[in-house]
Amino acid sequence: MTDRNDSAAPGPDVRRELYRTMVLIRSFEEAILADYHADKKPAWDIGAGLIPGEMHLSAGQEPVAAGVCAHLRADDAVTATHRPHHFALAHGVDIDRMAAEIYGRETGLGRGRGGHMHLFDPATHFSCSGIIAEGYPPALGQAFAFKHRGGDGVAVAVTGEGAANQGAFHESLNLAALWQLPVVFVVEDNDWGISVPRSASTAVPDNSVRAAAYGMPGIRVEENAVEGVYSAAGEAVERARFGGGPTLIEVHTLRLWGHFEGDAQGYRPELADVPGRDPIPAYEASLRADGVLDEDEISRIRTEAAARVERAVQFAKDSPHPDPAQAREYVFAGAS
Amino acid sequence: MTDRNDSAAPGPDVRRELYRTMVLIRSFEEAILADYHADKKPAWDIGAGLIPGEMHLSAGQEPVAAGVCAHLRADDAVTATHRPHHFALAHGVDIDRMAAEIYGRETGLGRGRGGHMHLFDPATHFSCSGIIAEGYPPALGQAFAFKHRGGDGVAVAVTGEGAANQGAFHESLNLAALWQLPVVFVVEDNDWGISVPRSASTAVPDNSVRAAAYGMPGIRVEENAVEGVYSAAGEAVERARFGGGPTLIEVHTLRLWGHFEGDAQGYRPELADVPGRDPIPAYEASLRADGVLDEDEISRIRTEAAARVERAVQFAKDSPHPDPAQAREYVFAGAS
Amino acid sequence: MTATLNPPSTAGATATSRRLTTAKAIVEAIGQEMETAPSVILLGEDVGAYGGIFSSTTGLLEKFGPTRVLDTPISETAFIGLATGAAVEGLRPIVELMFVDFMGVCLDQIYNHLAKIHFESGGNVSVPVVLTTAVGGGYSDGAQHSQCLWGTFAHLPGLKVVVPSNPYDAKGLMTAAIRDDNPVVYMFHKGVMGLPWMAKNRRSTGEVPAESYQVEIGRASVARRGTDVTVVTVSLSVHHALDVAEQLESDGISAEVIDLRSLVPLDRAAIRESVARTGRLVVVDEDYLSFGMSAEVIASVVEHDPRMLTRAPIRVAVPDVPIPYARELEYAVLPTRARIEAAIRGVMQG
Amino acid sequence: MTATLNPPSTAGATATSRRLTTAKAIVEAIGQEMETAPSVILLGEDVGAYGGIFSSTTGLLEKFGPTRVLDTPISETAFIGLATGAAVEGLRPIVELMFVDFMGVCLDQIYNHLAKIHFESGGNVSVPVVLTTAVGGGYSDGAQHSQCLWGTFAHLPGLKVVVPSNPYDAKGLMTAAIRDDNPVVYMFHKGVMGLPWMAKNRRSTGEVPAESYQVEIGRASVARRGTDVTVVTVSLSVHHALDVAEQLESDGISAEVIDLRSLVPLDRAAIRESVARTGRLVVVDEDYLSFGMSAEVIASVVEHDPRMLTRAPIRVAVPDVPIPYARELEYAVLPTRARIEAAIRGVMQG
Ligand SMILES: Cc1ncc(C[n+]2csc(CCOP(=O)(O)OP(=O)(O)O)c2C)c(N)n1
Ligand SMILES: Cc1ncc(C[n+]2csc(CCOP(=O)(O)OP(=O)(O)O)c2C)c(N)n1
Ligand SMILES: [Mg+2]
Ligand SMILES: [Mg+2]
Repeated sequence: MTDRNDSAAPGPDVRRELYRTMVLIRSFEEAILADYHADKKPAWDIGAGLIPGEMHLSAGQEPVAAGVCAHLRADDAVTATHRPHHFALAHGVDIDRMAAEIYGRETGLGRGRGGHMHLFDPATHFSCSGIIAEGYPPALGQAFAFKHRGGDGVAVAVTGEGAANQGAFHESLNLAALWQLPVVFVVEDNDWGISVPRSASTAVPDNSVRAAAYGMPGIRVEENAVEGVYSAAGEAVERARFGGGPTLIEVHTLRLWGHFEGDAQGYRPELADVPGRDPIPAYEASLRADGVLDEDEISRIRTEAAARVERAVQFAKDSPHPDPAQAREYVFAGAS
Repeated sequence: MTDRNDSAAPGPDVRRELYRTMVLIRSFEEAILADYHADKKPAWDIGAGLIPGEMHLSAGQEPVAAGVCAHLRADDAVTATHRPHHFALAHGVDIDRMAAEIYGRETGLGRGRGGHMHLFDPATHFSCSGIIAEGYPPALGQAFAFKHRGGDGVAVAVTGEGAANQGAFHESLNLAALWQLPVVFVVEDNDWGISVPRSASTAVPDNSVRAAAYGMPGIRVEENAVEGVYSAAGEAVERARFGGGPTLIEVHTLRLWGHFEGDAQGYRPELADVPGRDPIPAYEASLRADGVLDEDEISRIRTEAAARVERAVQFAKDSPHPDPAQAREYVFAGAS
Repeated sequence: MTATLNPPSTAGATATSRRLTTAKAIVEAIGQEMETAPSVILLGEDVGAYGGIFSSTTGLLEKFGPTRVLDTPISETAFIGLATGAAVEGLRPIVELMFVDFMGVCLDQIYNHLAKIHFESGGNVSVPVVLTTAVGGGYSDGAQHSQCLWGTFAHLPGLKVVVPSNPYDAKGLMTAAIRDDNPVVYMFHKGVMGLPWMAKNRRSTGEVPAESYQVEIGRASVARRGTDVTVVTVSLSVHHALDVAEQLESDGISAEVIDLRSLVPLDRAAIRESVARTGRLVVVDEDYLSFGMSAEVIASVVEHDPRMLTRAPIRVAVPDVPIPYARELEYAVLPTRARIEAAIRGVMQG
Repeated sequence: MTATLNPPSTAGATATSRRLTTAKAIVEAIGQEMETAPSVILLGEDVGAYGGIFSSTTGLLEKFGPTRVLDTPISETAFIGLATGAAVEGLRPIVELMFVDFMGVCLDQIYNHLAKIHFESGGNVSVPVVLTTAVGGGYSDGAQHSQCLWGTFAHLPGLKVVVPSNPYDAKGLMTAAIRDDNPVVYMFHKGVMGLPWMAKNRRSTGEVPAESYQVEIGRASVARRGTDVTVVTVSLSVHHALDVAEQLESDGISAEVIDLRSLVPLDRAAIRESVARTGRLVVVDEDYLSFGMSAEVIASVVEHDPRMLTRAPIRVAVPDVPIPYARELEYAVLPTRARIEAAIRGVMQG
């Protein structure tokens, strides 16, 4: 719909920062990937090991989170999906406590109660949900509260392209537009909803056209372009922050790995091409070509990210397991 | 969106038929209105009298049902809303058994189990639902079955403009467009969802623009024009019948009375103007002006309608009440 | 918890009390809390100019204006979820689901989000939302507008569930619900609201103190003392049970009536304490019979000690059938006075 | 109805039977019905090329093609409603809700439409839909992907509810469900499917006749005969209960294990018949404790005759807490073998 404003293209500092964020996310996902699979063999058991349960990793989708969250403050809100790590890290959720939650420890964001699809961080107003598109409505409420109190906070609500066919998507966009809430709706189009290709789930090739159904601006960013996301999100966040209401941004991104770990992706015809479409080497090359980063800086950024992730994982592993005797706690808050 | 095809304007026979259908509907609604209120006094009790319960009458919205159903066969399906009488009658549901259901009798369409929001007629593939927008999905299934078996049946799915903000609306339009199901989606915009004006519920002034979110044609018919509806529906039904997939039609219509009986409509500013916008006298005048109907014919049509309704109401009143001893029946069908 | 003896029309009376309908008592509680706490907002369908389809919000728009009292689109998932998110950020929303029957379009927001966020966050996030909703039948509104469904809500963890039967409790429970840091589902039966357009019910109007007060969530009340049989019930059925109990007195049957008031937490101690005295139990429940409240009440007694019951308990509930439209049929499945009386007489002979 | 004695690994064995996993038994039943009845179609998320996230539809797309096996958008309300409408027009859809936890986005279509149309139409319209759905936890999938919720479905009238625990019953109940003219909710626990990527469970594989057969909906089976205590349970907990019962034999405790198999209709006679002999009752339920199956089983006995229970019954269920993620916490709330054993020993002393 609306074309992105190229005048909002990022300068070198921002570009470096976008790269740094993407690398941190990827380092995190690779570390989780390794530990997730490490101790589930020989007969792969989803419930076994250091990190049990379903695991939806965001590798390949770093440009979306990095580009959007570059515009956010800690008092802005983000509600993410079942695939939440990239947005959590880009928005500044504490990486130690996040790792600890994924490892199911008492020091985790949810004291091990939530798990990787249920990360709640009041400090950064971050949350996520395992139910498709149902993270949108609470984001409206956060935006409502910000506006109601006269602040200029913004709420970012994320779903996948598959989720854009769920009723909650429609209801949320209508209500946000109607009440002119400071929300930015982000759709991550990674072409797949588990095994179902976009063409078999969505009647239109571009979800940004759906913005017209709510009288809000819609924009699609192609080619998993982190700077394209950055520009589009910059406009949208500013619009929301200054009373201009919601925007819908769809980003054509890439699911680098399976839907969840253990997914052999037999249904995916373009599988062989996927690694070649990894956005990080591509962005790295362009920053190198533009002289924004040199080999040293790249290596420093990578080393720092790896070290930070290692510390977080170590923190998680060193943390105590929850006490089974407290399994029934936290159902209700103490009487006020 | 698409402009209606004026070449499909109805000839005199059709125009007479449209009028006849509207008059029959109005006669029915007036009879129900009278009997509904007759025995609830002096202290108005919603549960008392010959016709108890909520009562949502369709007076003023006759043009929508008449114009759409003129194109349907008995083997086409219609799923209507909590305000279903006009569509039921226009689609040819047996008026006697329909009245009997509203009067809660054993001879009713649902043996008195359903009531006025739950009319099911296998003979005309008619049904309705008291839950906003949730009548859309079953209509998809009827359309699916028609298509799956290689027939050319069409399913019409109706909601109000308030319901167009419900999740089921979105999901249904997407799925119908994706699978190119033979459905015609009809939105009756009567400006109000109970006490909430359209402007306070819907982010866009025209729901037909929402068709673009599903890549389907959308059209809005203004001014409660029965012939406008007729033309738009003619195109849409034909498209569906011949494999062209779904269409969204919104009609700007009129809620002549309250949301339900007993609604004093204190919230409705334009209340005084409403009777003057009644579509039936207006259409009658235009048919008279065009020489399609004369005084005699009008009076004959009115008399016939009144007589037919009177017979139906009499049938209902003469019918036996359900036997309380059978209150637990019909929960499950007998083993096959 | 022990039940309080609380025939509200007397115990609740104070110098400042007036006779109010349940609906007016609810509105008064909301209004008083909105007055003291700017964080309290109210949203839902037709809660503004209309004042709530069942008069649960009358006059609040006029008093608090459209920034705090908001009519919503017919988008229950969106606006209940909005309430959840707003509560996470420190507001205290009251959100109305017009009929409980509509829960199916938005239950995910209620039971997977509103109810679970506190737990999933390890107690770090609180979600103080009051979800009000109308329940119940008896006026031929058919299978999609007459359900109670409190058993459904009470089964799902993370939600407190309150179901007042009279004006005094309605006000006190509403105040308590708004002040509670947890999600509270507040279910009002249309038949206890004292609506001018429904069959009149003398117990829907009663003494209500003008000042603000709380009724503790999770505490049953002994609506009537008795020695022969314990009738455990809730909501409109409390009225019917009291009517029947009064009438049976002259036949020498002394029925105790327990008004649970809350289903979550459930005051199991109050149930047991009464049954321990009477040895006989009738459960009256306008919700569906199986897998619901009536069984839970019985299990609460028996898992403590089956010998407390000297007779087989009797359940009076909707016999697992959708609510029929026609009056004869509907009243054949509702827990009417006649069915309650038969059950009490049955358990006395048993 | 009386329970059939049916340790399926023996009684189910015939000349033509092979050992199958529960998942394969389900697929076989669906395939056989699709072969004989062109009206049977299958739809849901990832039921096509993927073969069902829990292998409940593997190979059916290849066999029956994309006009009968349809992947849907993530639009549960739309496609479950579509199944309802298609059934009204004479098809017999099998529709999959990937996890029962997602019911909240589409419950209206299920309980207000699918379940009630037959009744509201006075029996004139039938809605033969099988709604399949995966239930259960035990593999750290968290509060939104580990629930059982059969109590919720069983509480709402108009739906039959079946919950097989083993391959033999899974096939027979699926065949019966497809042939039933009513909506049947078919709940399979991930842990009984015999999936290669979950903890192995020897009872998830068993003898299954190659030919088509039905297991009657509404009939419990006595999974194990015993004389001292009746353990009533369903689904994966049947496996655990059998394990515990076998082990307690050597301690001289003879536990009878009843596999309900269906919750609606509920085979109350089978429960009573067993408790009448043992006098002791343990109910094991992976669903939430309160207002659910465990209380209904107890009430079924007690409302018949409280003296049948010589000891207070014990419930082993999820104690009204969302399912926690961390393994230690999850296994503290699930009905584990240890908890079942403690309950049986408890009721023996009691
Ligand atoms: C309401 C609901 N339906 C189905 C699912 C199961 N499910 C989890 S992720 C997923 C695919 C989501 O696709 P998309 O929205 O494109 O996000 P992606 O996984 O590609 O990031 C599905 C169907 C769910 N979690 N919630
Ligand atoms: C899911 C749901 N929410 C709310 C209602 C209550 N309700 C019944 S009719 C109505 C208004 C509907 O407005 P609209 O769709 O415009 O139809 P109209 O009544 O104007 O014909 C509402 C809110 C309902 N029946 N279902
Ligand atoms: Mg996707
Ligand atoms: Mg309307």
